[in-house]
Amino acid sequence: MSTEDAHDPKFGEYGGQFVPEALMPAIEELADAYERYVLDNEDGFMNEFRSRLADFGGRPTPLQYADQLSERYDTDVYLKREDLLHGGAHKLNNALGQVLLAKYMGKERIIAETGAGQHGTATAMAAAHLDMPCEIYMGETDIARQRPNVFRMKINGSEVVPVTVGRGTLKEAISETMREWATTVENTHYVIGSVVGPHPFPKMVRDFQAVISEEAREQAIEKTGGLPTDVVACAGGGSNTMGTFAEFVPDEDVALHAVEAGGSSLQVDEEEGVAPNSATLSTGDEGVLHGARTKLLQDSDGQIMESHSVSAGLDYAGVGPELAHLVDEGRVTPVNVDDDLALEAFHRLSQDEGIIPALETAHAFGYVEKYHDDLGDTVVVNVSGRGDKDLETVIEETTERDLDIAPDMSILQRMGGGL
Amino acid sequence: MSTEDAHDPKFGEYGGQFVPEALMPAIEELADAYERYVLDNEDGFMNEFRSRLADFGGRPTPLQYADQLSERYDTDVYLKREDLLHGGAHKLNNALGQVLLAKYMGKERIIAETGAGQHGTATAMAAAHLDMPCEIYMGETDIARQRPNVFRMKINGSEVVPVTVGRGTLKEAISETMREWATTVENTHYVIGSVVGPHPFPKMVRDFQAVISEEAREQAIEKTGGLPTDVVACAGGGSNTMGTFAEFVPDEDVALHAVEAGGSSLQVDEEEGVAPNSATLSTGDEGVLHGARTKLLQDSDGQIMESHSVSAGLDYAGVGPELAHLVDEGRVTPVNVDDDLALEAFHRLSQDEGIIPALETAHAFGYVEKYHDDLGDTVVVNVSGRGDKDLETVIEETTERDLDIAPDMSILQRMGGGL
Amino acid sequence: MGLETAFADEPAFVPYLAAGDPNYEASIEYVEALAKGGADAIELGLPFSEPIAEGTTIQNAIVRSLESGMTPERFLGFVADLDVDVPLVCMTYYNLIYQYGESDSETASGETASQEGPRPFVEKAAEVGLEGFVVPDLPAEEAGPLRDACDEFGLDLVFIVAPTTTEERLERMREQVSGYVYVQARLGVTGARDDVDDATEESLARITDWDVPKAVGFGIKTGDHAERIVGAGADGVIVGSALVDIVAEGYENGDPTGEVAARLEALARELKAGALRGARTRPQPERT
Amino acid sequence: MGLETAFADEPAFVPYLAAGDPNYEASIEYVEALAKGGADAIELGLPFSEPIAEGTTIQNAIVRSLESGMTPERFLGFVADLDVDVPLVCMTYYNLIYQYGESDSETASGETASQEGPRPFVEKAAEVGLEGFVVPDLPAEEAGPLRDACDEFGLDLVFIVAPTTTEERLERMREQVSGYVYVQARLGVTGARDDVDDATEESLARITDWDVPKAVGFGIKTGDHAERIVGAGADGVIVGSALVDIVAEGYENGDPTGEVAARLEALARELKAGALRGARTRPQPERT
Ligand SMILES: Cc1ncc(COP(=O)(O)O)c(C=O)c1O
Ligand SMILES: Cc1ncc(COP(=O)(O)O)c(C=O)c1O
Repeated sequence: MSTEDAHDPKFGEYGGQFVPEALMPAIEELADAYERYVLDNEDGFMNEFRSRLADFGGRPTPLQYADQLSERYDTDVYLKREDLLHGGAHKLNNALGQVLLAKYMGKERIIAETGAGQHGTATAMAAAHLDMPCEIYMGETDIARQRPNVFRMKINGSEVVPVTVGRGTLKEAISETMREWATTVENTHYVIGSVVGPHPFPKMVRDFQAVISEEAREQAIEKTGGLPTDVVACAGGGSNTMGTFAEFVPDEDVALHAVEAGGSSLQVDEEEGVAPNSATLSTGDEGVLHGARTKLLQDSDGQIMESHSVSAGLDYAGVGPELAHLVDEGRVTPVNVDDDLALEAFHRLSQDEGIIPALETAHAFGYVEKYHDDLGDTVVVNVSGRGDKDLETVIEETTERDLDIAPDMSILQRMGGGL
Repeated sequence: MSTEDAHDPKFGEYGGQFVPEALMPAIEELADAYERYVLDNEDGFMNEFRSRLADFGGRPTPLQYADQLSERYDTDVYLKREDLLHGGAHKLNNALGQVLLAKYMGKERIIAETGAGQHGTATAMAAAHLDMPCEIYMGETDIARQRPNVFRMKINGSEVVPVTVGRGTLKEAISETMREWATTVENTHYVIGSVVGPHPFPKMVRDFQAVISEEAREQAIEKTGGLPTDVVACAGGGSNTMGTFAEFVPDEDVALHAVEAGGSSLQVDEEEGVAPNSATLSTGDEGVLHGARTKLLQDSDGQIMESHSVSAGLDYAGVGPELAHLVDEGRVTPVNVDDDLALEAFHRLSQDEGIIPALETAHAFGYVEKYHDDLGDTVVVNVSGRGDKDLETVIEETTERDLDIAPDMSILQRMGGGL
Repeated sequence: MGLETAFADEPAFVPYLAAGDPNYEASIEYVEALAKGGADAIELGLPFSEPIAEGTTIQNAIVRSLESGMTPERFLGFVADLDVDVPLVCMTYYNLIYQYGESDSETASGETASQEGPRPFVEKAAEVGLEGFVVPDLPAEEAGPLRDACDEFGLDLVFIVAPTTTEERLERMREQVSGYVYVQARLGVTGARDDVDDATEESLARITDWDVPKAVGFGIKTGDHAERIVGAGADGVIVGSALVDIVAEGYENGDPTGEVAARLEALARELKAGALRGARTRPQPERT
Repeated sequence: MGLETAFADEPAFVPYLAAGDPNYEASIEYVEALAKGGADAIELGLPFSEPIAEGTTIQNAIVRSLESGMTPERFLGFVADLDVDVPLVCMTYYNLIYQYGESDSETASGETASQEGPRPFVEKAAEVGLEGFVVPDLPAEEAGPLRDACDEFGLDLVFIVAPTTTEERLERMREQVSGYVYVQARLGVTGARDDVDDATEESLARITDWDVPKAVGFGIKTGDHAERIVGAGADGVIVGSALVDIVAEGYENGDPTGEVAARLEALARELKAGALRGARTRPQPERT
């Protein structure tokens, strides 16, 4: 997969294993399993993983030429269609990998956190598929704003455990799942949802997601005869980002753009401990959270801030350590897109290309809209997920904002009721 | 594609062109276009269609071995994963084909009807993708029970026109779209959503959907070394059914099962003109509706009955004429599954296989559950769509029924609100 | 008698009402009022649940009629009960005609349909004195069995020519049409409009040498419309929605049947008068 | 002084409270009450926003403390203000220690973090008289810089041994631990329980030859628990949630601070007495 040392828990100064002692043996066991099954394909693990990704997940996903956007930006825009993956987002690549790994490791139970609910639904699907009991921890705020995903997890047979601490979003859900893991570590695997957490999670999740860039790189060469000039992906924790970038990292000429949520503003409210954005790579600084040293949104004391974004899946105060490292190295350019621009991009992609993206994904397209003049002539954008889960939020937020590009939704208001 | 005479508007005694005179030239023009572009691949139409189906639609879809169901039924069950197609159902195969054809024909505008909203969303997506203005007619009852799909159509930039006549379901929506077509026929193409309507629609829609069986047949041979013993698909209008069966029709040893909605009962209420089911093939008789002679749910006078099914997409009093013909010929076996069995199958597939099916699709699995003893050793079931659109209905209907297999949904009720 | 006779001496006024709208008795009075108002022939709608060629006005009439209990059987009785001496045409959709022969057998039973087709209904229609049929969802290509039955029982079969009808299809219709040809004045569905469409003149020009009377319908609302259309060469005008509007309004306001009938009669007079005025602005149509 | 001295003569009772819970003044009184009740050393929680090793009880204490305005800076003042003469240990998460040197620079500015690491905070901690640290999210592998700073300023660094800790990791901790070793009595997070887990005895057995005192924590609630645990060979008991429960209850009921302090002191006495009873049921622990 990658040339770095798989045993090294660090990416430069980032990464590591900052977890309670009770979890250390579990993550050591996991690191061992990662090396054996994922890196060395012991017992044919990777073969089974790839075959299930294909048949159950629907891989490969297409790399689609975007007619309208290409014309609009006068540059060739290609869409990597992770929204077509089973479950509606790239998340299944990782969830399926980890649940399968848990099975190979002899674990009997799965827990996971979820923010947007995409990782939760992906895990619930993978757990059902592989016949593993599963509990998903989800903040109450997120439960309220991503209800369809909550239904889906329940319908797939998972338990959904509401997390009421703090603001009830992803940060709290991860903390709570770590606590739960500490209690049940012997028979339970914690399927973390992004390239965050203690080693080996960031590497392992990246490797499961790297199938995106493996395919995209090959497809781009096949369709265009060469490498793209730019690759764009949104970044919350960074799993679709790292998955989309991984195989391009050694291609030094390919510019890699990680698009974070600019939220409503880049200014933080230190008094309230609130950052009205999730632009960790652009504005955060180094610290230790959820098992890893990485870039964080924190106040001057080191308390973690409440982040914010219109998209629940980007709403996280941390970011994958490898991504933080690649940004410091200058290999990845961190950029951000605010709520308004993301919503506009959501509507543009829906109307112009017939693809309703996740709000997370819309950030990547907001970036292309605003900065297309700075991009080269072949741009690959990862469509990390579909927007079905976001319909309610989009309608609310669109109505509040009165965006020009938005369709008239009055037929639905007239008929009353929620979704 | 198929060996029959493409010019013949009939399938035995079924089919034909029973439309107002104003539409006759349009369907003649369409029949001509169908022959030229679809059958003769003029201007490379079929190449462009197949290439867009791959890149935009996500074809081929996998044929997945179902571990849990195979064990449960002690027979090899394979799932044809049309739920992974862009938009979440097989409907895009047809919608994309017709919108593209409309473009080749020089039409400037698209209209379509929709029941479950799946054909409407597929058409809205295809229209956005191909930059065609689009209006979708949808019954008010269906608007209320398939709200997420209404949002999706609007978000893709289509107009959604509520149809208030009658019970406000698919039957009324088709009638209304035909009227609209009669008014705007010169610049407008009517994208009908199933293998129904006047010639050439039943053949053309079947040919666009036949990609399902083309792939499934090849995949089955590749995975099992031979043909399946049984192919199962749900039938509303019959487009996924015909698409799934088409290439298997000449394989006389392959049993073809068309699963209709048994609703709450097979008994009709002549007085009220209501059939509490949509089991047209099993219980209907010959008549003329929506441009074709076919099997219908009608009263003794010939008035069309209101059909019923828990799944909006099967809720139709007619059925494709070719399917009616194949049933009379004995080549296709019509069976039906009632609302309860379909709901149970919905939950079973969700929990056991990690795939949340559309309620339409769930009927096919209800049949396999009930009659697996009668099936051979290799069964292909078409997963015609995903169930995201049905969550609200499923929760309501499940709560009413108190099914054993259903998950506890109280976490969501506790938090109040709709989806 | 034959439908053509209605057009014999002067431009004909052919009104349409849905039989049984809003109920049997009132509807009888309304149809008779039209005859009194000068109708030369009357199109009686036998309501079908899926009237794909109708606009909202007539759809609603059909719903009222169905809700008041109208059926094909009662429709035949309705025709027999009418006291009018102009030719009557049954306007309906093919499934009702087609199913009539089946009406005794259990439906929903999976039995194979009988092979009788439209014959039983046509036979009954002839018995009660109907003169012909207009079946909007039955194009010439599918009309064989109905044409045969009509011939057998001496009824006419009217076809509709649309602005979009091709020359080739015109020929097909010309071979089968009898009684009159229904010239659809514009694209779309039935419904009263505020203007007259240019398509009308073009359509008339295309069939000027046909040997059946040409009646123009779709959207005609006033005497002035009728005048223009007859002026343009039509042998008659067909008016539906404008009349049905009066029935609907009376129904909604709960007006006495007699009052509504009087209004229908008045509009009928206006339309007939308009048609007659139109005839003066052009050479009298010639029978070939 | 050194943390080990707390365990020198008899089994130690080591209570935990979150500093500043529910407010600065009350918390001072509560900590002092524990000292009066017989505490041999006290763990003071410096609250962090993401306390991943804590159960609900201590999470809530941390929320109350943060909401009353507790910060690392005020925490140091808090320690200085305390009038107790037992050793004090700071229990917190690594990010706070690590960020302290950064506290003057603008955060959220994208500047590179300073390379000072934990040193500035440890220096200040020494100044106000803290004797050591427990940092639940800092395993031995990552503890180098903090260990160094502690050495430099003469502070102890306590590690936690869990029931799942492997032999290999035990060795790594043994090399670095000082003051006492915190034996986690069960898997999971902090929180008072109704029983004592067998894992305790097994864990103690595994480290019996270590030359630091062994204090057992996680879930101890009553004097009887304390007795059993000391009986099983522990050199001391660490009690957090059971005491925090008293603070929480007092806070919720709006009880006078003095009353709550008295209850804390009483439970402290019970726990200390239990520990002493436990010592009698087994041979006095020997220092090697
Ligand atoms: C569709 C989609 N894209 C992106 C993300 C962000 O996660 P990550 O940055 O780990 O890819 C999420 C998280 O839920 C998501 O659902
Ligand atoms: C998922 C799904 N399956 C099946 C159907 C039934 O349509 P058909 O019988 O034409 O495939 C529908 C119609 O909406 C559908 O959405």
